[in-house]
Amino acid sequence: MAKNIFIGEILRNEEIRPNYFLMKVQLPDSFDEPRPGQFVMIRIAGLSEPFLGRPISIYSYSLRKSFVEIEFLYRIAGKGTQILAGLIKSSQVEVHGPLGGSYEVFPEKENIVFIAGGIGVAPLSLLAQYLCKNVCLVPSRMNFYLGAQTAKEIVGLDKLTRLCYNIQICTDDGSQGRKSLVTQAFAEDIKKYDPANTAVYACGPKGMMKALAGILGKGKFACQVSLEERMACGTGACMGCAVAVKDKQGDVAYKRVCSDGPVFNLADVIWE
Amino acid sequence: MAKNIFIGEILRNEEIRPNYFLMKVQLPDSFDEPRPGQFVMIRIAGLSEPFLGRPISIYSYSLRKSFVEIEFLYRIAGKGTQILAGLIKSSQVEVHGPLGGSYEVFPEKENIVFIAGGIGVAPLSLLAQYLCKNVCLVPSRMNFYLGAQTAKEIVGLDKLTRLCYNIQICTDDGSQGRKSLVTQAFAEDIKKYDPANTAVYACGPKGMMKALAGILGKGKFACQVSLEERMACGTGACMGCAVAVKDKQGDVAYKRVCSDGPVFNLADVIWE
Amino acid sequence: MKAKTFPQMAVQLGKLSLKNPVMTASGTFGYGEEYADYVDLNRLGAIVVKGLSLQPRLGNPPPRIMETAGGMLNAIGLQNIGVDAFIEEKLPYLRQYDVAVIANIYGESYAEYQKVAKKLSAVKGVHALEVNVSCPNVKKGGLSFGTDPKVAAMVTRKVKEETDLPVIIKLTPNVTDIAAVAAAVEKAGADALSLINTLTGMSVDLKSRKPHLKNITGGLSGPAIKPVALRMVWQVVKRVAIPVIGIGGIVNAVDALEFLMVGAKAVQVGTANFINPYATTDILEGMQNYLQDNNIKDINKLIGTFNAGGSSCSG
Amino acid sequence: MKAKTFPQMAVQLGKLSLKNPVMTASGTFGYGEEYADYVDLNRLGAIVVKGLSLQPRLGNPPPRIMETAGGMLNAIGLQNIGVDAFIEEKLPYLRQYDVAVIANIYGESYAEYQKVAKKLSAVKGVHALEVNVSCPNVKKGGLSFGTDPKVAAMVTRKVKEETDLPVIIKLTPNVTDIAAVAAAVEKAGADALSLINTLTGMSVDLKSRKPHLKNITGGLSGPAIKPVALRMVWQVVKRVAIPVIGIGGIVNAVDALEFLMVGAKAVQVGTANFINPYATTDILEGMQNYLQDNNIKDINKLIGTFNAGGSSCSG
Ligand SMILES: Cc1cc2nc3c(=O)[nH]c(=O)nc-3n(C[C@H](O)[C@H](O)[C@H](O)COP(=O)(O)OP(=O)(O)OC[C@H]3O[C@@H](n4cnc5c(N)ncnc54)[C@H](O)[C@@H]3O)c2cc1C
Ligand SMILES: Cc1cc2nc3c(=O)[nH]c(=O)nc-3n(C[C@H](O)[C@H](O)[C@H](O)COP(=O)(O)OP(=O)(O)OC[C@H]3O[C@@H](n4cnc5c(N)ncnc54)[C@H](O)[C@@H]3O)c2cc1C
Ligand SMILES: Cc1cc2nc3c(=O)[nH]c(=O)nc-3n(C[C@H](O)[C@H](O)[C@H](O)COP(=O)(O)O)c2cc1C
Ligand SMILES: Cc1cc2nc3c(=O)[nH]c(=O)nc-3n(C[C@H](O)[C@H](O)[C@H](O)COP(=O)(O)O)c2cc1C
Ligand code: FES
Ligand code: FES
Repeated sequence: MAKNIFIGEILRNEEIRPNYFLMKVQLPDSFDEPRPGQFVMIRIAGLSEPFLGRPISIYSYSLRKSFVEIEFLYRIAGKGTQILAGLIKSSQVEVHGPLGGSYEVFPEKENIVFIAGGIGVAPLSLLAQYLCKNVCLVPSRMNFYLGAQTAKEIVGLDKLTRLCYNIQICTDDGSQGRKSLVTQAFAEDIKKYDPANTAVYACGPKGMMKALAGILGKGKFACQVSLEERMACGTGACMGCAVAVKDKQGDVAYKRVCSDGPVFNLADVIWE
Repeated sequence: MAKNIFIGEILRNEEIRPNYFLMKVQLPDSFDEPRPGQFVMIRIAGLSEPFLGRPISIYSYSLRKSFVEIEFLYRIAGKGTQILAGLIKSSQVEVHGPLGGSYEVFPEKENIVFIAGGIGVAPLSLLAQYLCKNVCLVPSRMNFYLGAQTAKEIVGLDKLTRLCYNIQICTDDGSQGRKSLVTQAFAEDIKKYDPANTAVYACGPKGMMKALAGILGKGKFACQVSLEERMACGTGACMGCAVAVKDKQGDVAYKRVCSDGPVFNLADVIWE
Repeated sequence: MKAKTFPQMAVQLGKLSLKNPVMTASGTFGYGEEYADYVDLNRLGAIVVKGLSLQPRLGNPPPRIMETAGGMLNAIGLQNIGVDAFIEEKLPYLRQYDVAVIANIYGESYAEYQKVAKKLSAVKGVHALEVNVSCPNVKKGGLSFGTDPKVAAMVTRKVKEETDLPVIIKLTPNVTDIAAVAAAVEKAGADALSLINTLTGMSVDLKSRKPHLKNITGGLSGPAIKPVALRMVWQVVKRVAIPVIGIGGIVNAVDALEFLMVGAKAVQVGTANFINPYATTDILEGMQNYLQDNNIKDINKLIGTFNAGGSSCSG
Repeated sequence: MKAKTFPQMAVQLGKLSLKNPVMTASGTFGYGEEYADYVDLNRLGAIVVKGLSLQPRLGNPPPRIMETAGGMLNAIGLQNIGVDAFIEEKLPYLRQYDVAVIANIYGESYAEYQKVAKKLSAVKGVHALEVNVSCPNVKKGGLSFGTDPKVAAMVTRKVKEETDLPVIIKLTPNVTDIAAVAAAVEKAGADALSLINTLTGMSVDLKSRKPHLKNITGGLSGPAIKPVALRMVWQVVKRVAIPVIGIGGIVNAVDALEFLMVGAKAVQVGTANFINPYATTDILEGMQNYLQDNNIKDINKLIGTFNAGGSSCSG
């Protein structure tokens, strides 16, 4: 029997930018080392509100002597995240995970491109961390495009600067980095990358990923994206977290973000 | 407009006996001085569970320099009180009150008799405190009969010993005080009291009060009792907290514990 | 708050003009005076009083209420002082206020409904009748009137015969097809509809093996029933042309605005009063703030703006 | 725990023998394997699999779920792999376990129900059929089969013609008189009943003015509906002689025992699995502990012991 539901203790839960929070949770060391892209369902221990857990990506993982520390980077989107944000140090949370599949890594590829919009930086940051740890000489091959509406929504940079040499920051209003959409910045660089020798990873709002799909064209670049959808079970049982993707025959099929994903090939995703 | 809903801060919430708790809450000094017998509806600030407030008697009241401290003595009876018991110091509670009517006092009467079963000591204790403060020479005239199943359920004694000279403790198993029902102990003393010159106050389980009604007979003693019933509004609007009493014509009427009570004349109460 | 930007809150329910769409739900606000210490009654859109019957009613034996997940059960059994005592003892108090008073009425026969309606129509200070055809707590009548479209239509017709006041029929959710009942009642002449009344539920005590309510079953209200209420309001609004009043689990301004968006012309606040006696005016203020923040100058501009077409895929 | 005091948990639902009364609710436990990492499937009374249709079903476009007070709405649209793929791909897995497998079936016509029933009756490893006549999410069929006693009875008869397996009819709560539907279905030959399916509800987003579910309405489940479920089980148990399976908002052992006390012979655990994947076995253990603590040697001694007579006045 899997035992992947844990009571964790909040070590830190800080508003690092208006409406953006960094939460650090201590868990027993039986919490499995997450693969990049995986997430947890988080609830407040003993509380019936929010009723369902909320899916949150694992942003970092550290194995300490006799316990594990994981971090979450999250944005207040509604009631559930609002309640999370109100938790103080030492509060207890119920953490179910790690759940879902992970990004496929290609250690042999020359270029690794990350494209993150807003809070989408969270799972990509764990991926970058993983690559640095497991693939040698990778920092110089990693190119991180990080976008947000304004400087206020640029989060996760402190960790990234320790991982990647090449970080491009874009804001819609130019308040930090370039004044451009993050997809635009990448599009301008696209010729620098050989499709056959480049792995692209993206996570962000639907609009961003849709735009990216247009830019990448018909499958020349292999691009993996993390998708989000409301979840109930997180384990593949309820069919609640469906997204439309092309199946092998090219027909529409509804796949489960929680167990078929959250990582999908961008080329397979059907946008509304 | 009345402003009698307050956010209070828990100063103390301790298990003084197995399943019995003493909670001290700090409130703004605009919280009215309660009359003995009054209660509050208490909820956990910002939480939707328990959904409804729970009625709890005011056990003590102290006006400090710029705030008020009140105490509650309560017993874990179910979900709501269980959740209350789990609150730690500094947690916030929503306190609606003081609510309800109060005991009528008769400063001129020679004997004041209190009969409390278990947690029923709470409102009677506030009454004793009130009488000590407002009626001179009263401690010697107060006779407190305090009963419970075992010594473990005898609560509130520390405060009482500072108020009354004459305290009789009874337990069903004799583990503290006399081995007898508290109503029995009173019945044995009854001849000491002149009905015309005695005020009897009682609060406790239904069985105790029913027995007392039998002992006191047909109205020779004036006896006021605090009743309990589940509540929703606490303000007289929902008709949820009904108890059957005799109306002036002697017919059955359903009165509201929250606003017609919680104090009733024992002689009027209709027991099932 | 500048007067200039203060949003227009008045709504019109047929002949009935309300200052704003926030009403109290019958049975949860007493006869008004129970909340007068908390709420300036003049600020309410309307006060719907506790259900009135021809004779005073004793109500059900206790226990009468029980908390449930996100809601509560009640089996008050329509305890009330009767229509005559209401007119004599309670109405004069309410007349002091500049607020629409809606009398919720209840009968165990067509004749009883008619008599209560007639009495209330003969006095000053009652602005509309709300006909409870749905109370699930009383064995006779109650449930049956509201669950059969034909019977519900007949009650409507009978009450309309006795009164010139606007007649609001309050529908029960304990039916297979609420829109069918709504349509029948509209055809019978109802001026407006209010929904939903409580869902019939039950709660039991494992230890004693007994029901928590002496009446065994009771009416479920509160946030737990909001999704059902919203669905029914939407179904009814699509079906009828008369104004609809939304009720069920409304505890804050967003809840209230959701009902209006879906097509209700006004809302009633029930169980929320118990957990927050200021609920009605808190909701009113919240609605005003929302309109201001979103630059909506008239509440009517929001009513019925729901776009069922389907949401764009979230997140 | 001494073997001697270990309570007897087996229950008999007509021809269907169950190790214990704890089953999974259809649609909330996948095809079993999704929870095999969490729960020893051998310990369950029965596994009811996700609703199966003749053809694979794509399901509804997202968003499909939304949280509500004390519950959730879903409009999955019965996405499933179809009865043939179930038999080929999922059933062999389930056959490895010593657990009763109940196939929940769904059709858009009598003929479809019959075909699905026939296919499942021809293979090994299916122990009973649960007929969903109540899914509110699919426009065609779904709701109407279960809301009309005559139609529900006809489905029952049609399915019975095609199978020797015990046939459980799963009732919808979205009706005026569930006991009437239950009685009709019993007369038509149903071996057992299960109830309740979800209450139809709706949730909307004020900001976008759109529904939270693409399908607009969805089925409400979870603790919020428990009082309604308990009431309906009680009403049905009083009316029929065949065994009843209680469903709705069960999240812990006390909830489950309450349904049994009221008269259900078994229970199904649904939404609770989502918030606690160990819910089924946690509930089973909790029930066993309760029986031991209260010195009840056989779970059947608790079933139907509810004393509706009225509670003694509390506190
Ligand atoms: C695999 C996965 C990983 C995620 N990782 C992160 C993360 O690391 N940090 C972070 O801040 N957020 C993350 N999210 C999104 C996060 O789950 C939602 O923001 C959260 O569930 C919203 O809950 P709420 O109660 O605050 O908002 P609600 O009140 O439930 O909704 C507010 C708004 O958010 C939308 N929404 C609700 N749930 C989701 C969801 N699961 N996905 C997308 N949109 C949703 C609603 O449609 C609504 O518009 C992730 C989602 C998934 C599926
Ligand atoms: C005016 C008043 C003053 C009170 N003062 C105190 C006090 O000072 N200290 C204290 O410990 N308790 C007091 N009570 C009782 C207290 O309100 C209940 O014990 C509490 O509401 C139970 O809530 P629960 O959720 O824990 O239990 P529940 O799960 O709701 O119920 C557990 C058991 O208690 C019974 N019960 C529930 N509510 C009440 C109620 N309001 N009155 C009586 N029985 C009830 C139920 O029927 C059930 O048998 C008072 C009650 C009233 C009406
Ligand atoms: C304690 C109580 C008493 C009620 N009494 C009545 C009544 O007398 N007449 C009536 O039509 N509805 C009555 N109702 C139903 C409410 O008016 C309302 O329709 C229902 O509670 C749903 O709204 P809510 O969820 O906001 O409470 C009562 C509800 C409660 C909780
Ligand atoms: C996500 C989800 C999917 C469901 N799918 C089905 C189904 O396919 N067939 C069916 O008969 N009931 C289905 N149901 C209803 C449940 O089996 C159950 O009757 C209902 O959820 C009430 O129980 P609960 O409150 O314990 O969840 C589904 C419920 C949920 C929440
Ligand atoms: S959340 Fe249940 S299948 Fe994905
Ligand atoms: S609790 Fe509402 S009338 Fe007493």
